[in-house]
Amino acid sequence: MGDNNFEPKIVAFVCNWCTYTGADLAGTSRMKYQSNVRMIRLPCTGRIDPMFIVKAFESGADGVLVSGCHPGDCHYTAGNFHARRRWILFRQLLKFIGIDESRLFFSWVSASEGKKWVDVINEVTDTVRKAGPFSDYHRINKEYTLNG
Amino acid sequence: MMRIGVFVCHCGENIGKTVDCPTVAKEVIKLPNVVYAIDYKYMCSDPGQNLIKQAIAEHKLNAVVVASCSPHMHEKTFRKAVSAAGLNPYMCEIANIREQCSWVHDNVEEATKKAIDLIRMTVERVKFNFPLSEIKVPITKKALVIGGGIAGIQAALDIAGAGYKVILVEKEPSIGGHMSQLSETFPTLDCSQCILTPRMVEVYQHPNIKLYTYSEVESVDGFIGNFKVTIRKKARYVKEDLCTGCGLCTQKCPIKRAPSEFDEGLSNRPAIYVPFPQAVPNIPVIDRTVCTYFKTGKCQMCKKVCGRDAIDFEQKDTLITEDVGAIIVATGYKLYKIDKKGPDSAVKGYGEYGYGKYKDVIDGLQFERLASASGPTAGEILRPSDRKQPKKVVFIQCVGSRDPSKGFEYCSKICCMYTAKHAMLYKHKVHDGEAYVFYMDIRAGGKGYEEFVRRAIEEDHVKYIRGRVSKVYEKKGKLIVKGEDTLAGVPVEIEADMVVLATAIVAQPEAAKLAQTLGIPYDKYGFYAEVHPKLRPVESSSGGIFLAGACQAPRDIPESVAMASAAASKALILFGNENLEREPIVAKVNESTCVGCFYCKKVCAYNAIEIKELKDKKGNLIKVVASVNTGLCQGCGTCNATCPSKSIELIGFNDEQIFYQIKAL
Amino acid sequence: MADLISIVKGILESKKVDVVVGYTRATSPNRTRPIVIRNASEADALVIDSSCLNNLATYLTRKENKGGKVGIVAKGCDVKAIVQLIVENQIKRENVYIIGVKCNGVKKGFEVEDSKVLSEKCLNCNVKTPHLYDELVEMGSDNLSGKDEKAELIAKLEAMSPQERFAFWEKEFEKCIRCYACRQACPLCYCERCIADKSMPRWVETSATKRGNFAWNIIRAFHLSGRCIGCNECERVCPAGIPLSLLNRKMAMVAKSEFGYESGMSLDAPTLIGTYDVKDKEDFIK
Amino acid sequence: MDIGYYPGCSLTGTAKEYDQSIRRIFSELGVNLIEVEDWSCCGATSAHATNHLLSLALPLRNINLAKRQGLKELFIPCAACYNRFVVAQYEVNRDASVRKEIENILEETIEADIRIINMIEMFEYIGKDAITARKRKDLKGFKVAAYYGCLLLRPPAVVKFDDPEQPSSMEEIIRLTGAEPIEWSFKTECCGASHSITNTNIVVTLSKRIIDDAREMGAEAIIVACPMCHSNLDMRQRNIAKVDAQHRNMPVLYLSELVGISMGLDREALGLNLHFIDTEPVLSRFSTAIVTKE
Repeated sequence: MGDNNFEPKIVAFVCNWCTYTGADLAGTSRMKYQSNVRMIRLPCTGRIDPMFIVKAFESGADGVLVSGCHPGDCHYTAGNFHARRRWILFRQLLKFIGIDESRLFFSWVSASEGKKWVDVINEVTDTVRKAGPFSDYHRINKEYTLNG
Repeated sequence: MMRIGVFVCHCGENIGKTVDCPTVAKEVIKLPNVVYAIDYKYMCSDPGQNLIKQAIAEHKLNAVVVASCSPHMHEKTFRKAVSAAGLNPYMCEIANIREQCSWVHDNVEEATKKAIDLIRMTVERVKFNFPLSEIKVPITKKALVIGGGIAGIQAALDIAGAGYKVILVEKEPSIGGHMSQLSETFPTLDCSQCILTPRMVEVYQHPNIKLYTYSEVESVDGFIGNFKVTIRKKARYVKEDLCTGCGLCTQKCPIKRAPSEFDEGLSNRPAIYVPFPQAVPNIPVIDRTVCTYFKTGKCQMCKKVCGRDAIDFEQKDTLITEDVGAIIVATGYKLYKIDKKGPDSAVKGYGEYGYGKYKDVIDGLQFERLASASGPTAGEILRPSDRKQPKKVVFIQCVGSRDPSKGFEYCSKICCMYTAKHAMLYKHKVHDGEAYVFYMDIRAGGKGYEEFVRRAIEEDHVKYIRGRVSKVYEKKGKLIVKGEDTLAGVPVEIEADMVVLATAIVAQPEAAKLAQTLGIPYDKYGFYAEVHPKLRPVESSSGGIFLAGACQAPRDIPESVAMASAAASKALILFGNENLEREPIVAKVNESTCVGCFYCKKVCAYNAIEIKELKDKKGNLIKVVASVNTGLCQGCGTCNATCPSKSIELIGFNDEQIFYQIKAL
Repeated sequence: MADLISIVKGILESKKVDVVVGYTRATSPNRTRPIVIRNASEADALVIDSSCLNNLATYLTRKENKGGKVGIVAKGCDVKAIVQLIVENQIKRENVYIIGVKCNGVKKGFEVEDSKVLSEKCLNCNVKTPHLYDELVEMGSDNLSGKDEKAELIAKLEAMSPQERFAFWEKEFEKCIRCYACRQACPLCYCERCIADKSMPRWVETSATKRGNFAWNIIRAFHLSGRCIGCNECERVCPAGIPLSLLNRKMAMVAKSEFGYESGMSLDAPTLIGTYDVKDKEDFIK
Repeated sequence: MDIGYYPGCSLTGTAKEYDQSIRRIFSELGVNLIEVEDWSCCGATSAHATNHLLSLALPLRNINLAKRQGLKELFIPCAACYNRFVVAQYEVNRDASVRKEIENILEETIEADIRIINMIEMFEYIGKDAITARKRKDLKGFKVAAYYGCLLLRPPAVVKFDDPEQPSSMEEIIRLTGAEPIEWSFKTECCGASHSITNTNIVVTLSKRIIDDAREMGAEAIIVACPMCHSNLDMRQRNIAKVDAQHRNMPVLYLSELVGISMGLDREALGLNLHFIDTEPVLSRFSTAIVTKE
């Protein structure tokens, strides 16, 4: 898709206890990954509101990653279970509206999975880069409607 | 009007090498409301912190962003510094430009751009921070210790000795754990039971320790300082208050041939039994899976002979709740059982050693029982198949350990030492016997450990062969051990009379389930995870839950005891405070917009959402709304994300903070 | 089976309820409109036939009704809304007197001319006899029939590329004038302050920009996921003609296929959001 | 029941009796074996040691042929062929780049989702009841050693068949015939097949150990499900006798032959006359009876 110099803008919403710590571990271990992702730290995946994802696209994101503790490992017992159920629904809704798997990603990355975090980031970045700028959303971010 | 200062740390070369910090400072000062920005070599150093303090005073800053290492590293440090300068500590936020920027990127331009982005996002966020103060929660000064092995015993005695109450829960009928099964201990060869049983008795008699044996932790609610624990006390079918431990019932029980757990199946026990003579408490338990009465409804021999009428076939499991402030997990380990792996077992290897197929192939704990004076052979080394003295014994190390293809990747740590001990004990008891040890490496790090192994080799003439065994099979009454001597580079075959496998130390089969009950992380093998491998080795990442012994990783006795005392001291540090200060990251309800659908209550794992009735002055009900019990709320924010009208928000991570952080993307 | 009017008179006279919400003939003979009956003497105005389209459950959460006991004329689909409202603590079972209607389907839209087209919401109805009621009345049959065009459209949309789907919705959402009639008509949009009206922060842009319209329609559909009972009132009242039921139906299909869940069916069943199963499907999570 | 059949080269030569007995018993059991048309070498002999891609391309070519014939299962009695086929399937399903390379070689897309069935699985697949129902002779008292060799069980992660160190599935089939499998230690020991031609001495040593242990543990015959095992154990006994004067002959039977005998089938029809080691001494007590289906 078009622009060869395209560098995607990606936001990651992550939980403090597993994925954020896992990402710290990747750093402590001096692993390298692509620099496109901007992290937003939340206490728990349970805190990640679907509105965050919509807002990220409104703010020009080309892709969004949501990541937390593996099932059973939630620091708050069950936050990720509630989050997972929410995502199952929300993801299908967005897909139906035309925001598909090349824009929205989910992962479980534990505090010890620095390497997995690196792999996830690179995979997500590559996928979004390949999908190109999210021009559909970028366009609606700018345009007024006939009524607006 | 928000006046924000941004402090960009070079962290020496750590950030400075990849992120152009002076440029970052020059760029971020252009951001709205940023009135001061500076870069400095080490922001966490005293001069660095002073820089922040001075800037707060000079530039009348009312919010601070420190761009440095992970908030998990120095958020506390910088918030303290900000606080010392008179600002509310929660007006300080960290932009992580080290672990998640400079360390993971090579390109200076990209890393610098990312650092500026991260700071901009944090600046936007901090504009919506507001002063917060810590929440004080009272502490229940009582500890729960899970597991009555040597680690649990030590932890319980330490805490009880400091004057606090302890609840000790053990799932077996007696405390003592694996240590009570051991014959002698390395490297001193002192008798395991001789040093352990006095401790067990001390636990039993200690006024501060309440002991629940044959019991398991069913559920845990609450949080550090205020746990509510439910314990399932399994039916023993013996009334503990009436039983005197005379042992008549166990003698008269007609069932004699149930395999003894304590002797690792090398001897039999009755259906009503005390696991071993020194058991604490010395109260029997009925194994209903073999008891004739439970199977056929007839017998009741034990009941007939009991002079105290202590047998109660109708006894049911009971649930007991206890309030505690700290929990010490000391649930220990199991040995990898080659013959008893389930279909979903991650590990399938080592069928070629014939364990479970040949009676004279045994594991380390079985050898301990053979060598133990209280064991089935009264300490004589007699092999299980024909009770003859084996003249040639082969010990195989690393059965399952250090083997990513067929077993576990990790080292089980204690096997080198106990195998040396086994070989030594064997040689001490069978003077004309030959002992062979197949090993990969000898790992004898520890006080007196290397000397101990040398003694086995040099004084007791145990033959160490460096190499792996490929197969054990039976031929003409001998166990043929086929292996390789990698130092000599030749295949070896030994005709042995008995083979002892140093099978891997594995986590308890129920370890993951208990971890989920407690809400503590564990690794892929089921061992519990410590917060920091070096600096916080006995703390789990859940506040108030500490780890001791082999539930965390393979551990020997001195290490388990040291961990137990360390965990106990962590609990005691907690008990040294009247109140616990908690981060004020809790949910808050907007009562004017809440419609009381209580989806927040449904998703709350801590029962922190309560139902509140709003009434007018005359006492008429206006409406029913949600209300947060800040003592229970742990600040996960799941309620916030669930609430359709956003009438409940998580302080510290509220909608505005995140909204503007995203918007600044 | 008792007669509707005598039931209403009875419960008003015996003070079982304070008011009754029902249907009455509108100016056009082929239409009905909601009516609130306070006195037994007014009950003669009530009618029940296949033009009783509205889901009256939406009136149960009106402020002026709170605390009082309300009688309501409710078709099976409307009862689903009532059940959902009870489950979500918005009304109490003992405060609502359900006059259930054995329904053979209602007409599609309000036509001036007499129509025989069955409403889409009735095509797959599984509650022709309501699953919860205090009294039951019968509606009679008009032999209506209809075609499930929306199901076809959903399948068509699913077969499209994401870009085509996006374009489809962009065109539809563009029509939105943000009048919030959909919200007003929805029996389950009972929030006192909708997220769309929250200003700190403003998650949903208020003016009818494309961005704001997307955000509003996404969040509306999400907040109804696992809750919408499929009365299609939102779509019926939309002055711009946006096919909102497509989104609601798609999400109901997801709830059914992923969790075997159907909203509004039981007073005891756990809600979809707010509970979880450790075995919830996670094949999309890396 | 229709099932795809890939005999492989051994079954047309040295292991003719294996093919013969298989065709005979399965026709008796009502199974229609549909031979893969235009099948070619699977690469078991040398390809897998010399050219990795060729060793995958060969079985995959045959799988594609079978798929084209509309076959959903493919029964491969030769353990070596079986091993190559499952390894090839495993490799292309694991690694998309390998799949691509092979597709380039074959100039066609690979559909590797056919189910590969070995000899023992084949009996399990048609059902133990079917075998019992056809039993005419109870081989009670016939003590045999089930020998698996290496290729049926290894590598365990790929073949995913039985316990690689303590297998027991062949014994279960043997028990259906009434014969009594003995417990022994060399079920999975190497017979030296790869060195059969190049270094026969090794084969003699290794095969001797296997035969000796079977005899010591009371076996009258060894049962195999692999042409390689059979040729080594059966053919090399003459060489063993040269180095060991005490050696006594040990008949080696294919599992299919054993089942055929229990069905009362003609021994020549089963190919028992083609063995190096006479089977009559152990089988004569189960008197011949010819049952013809036609």
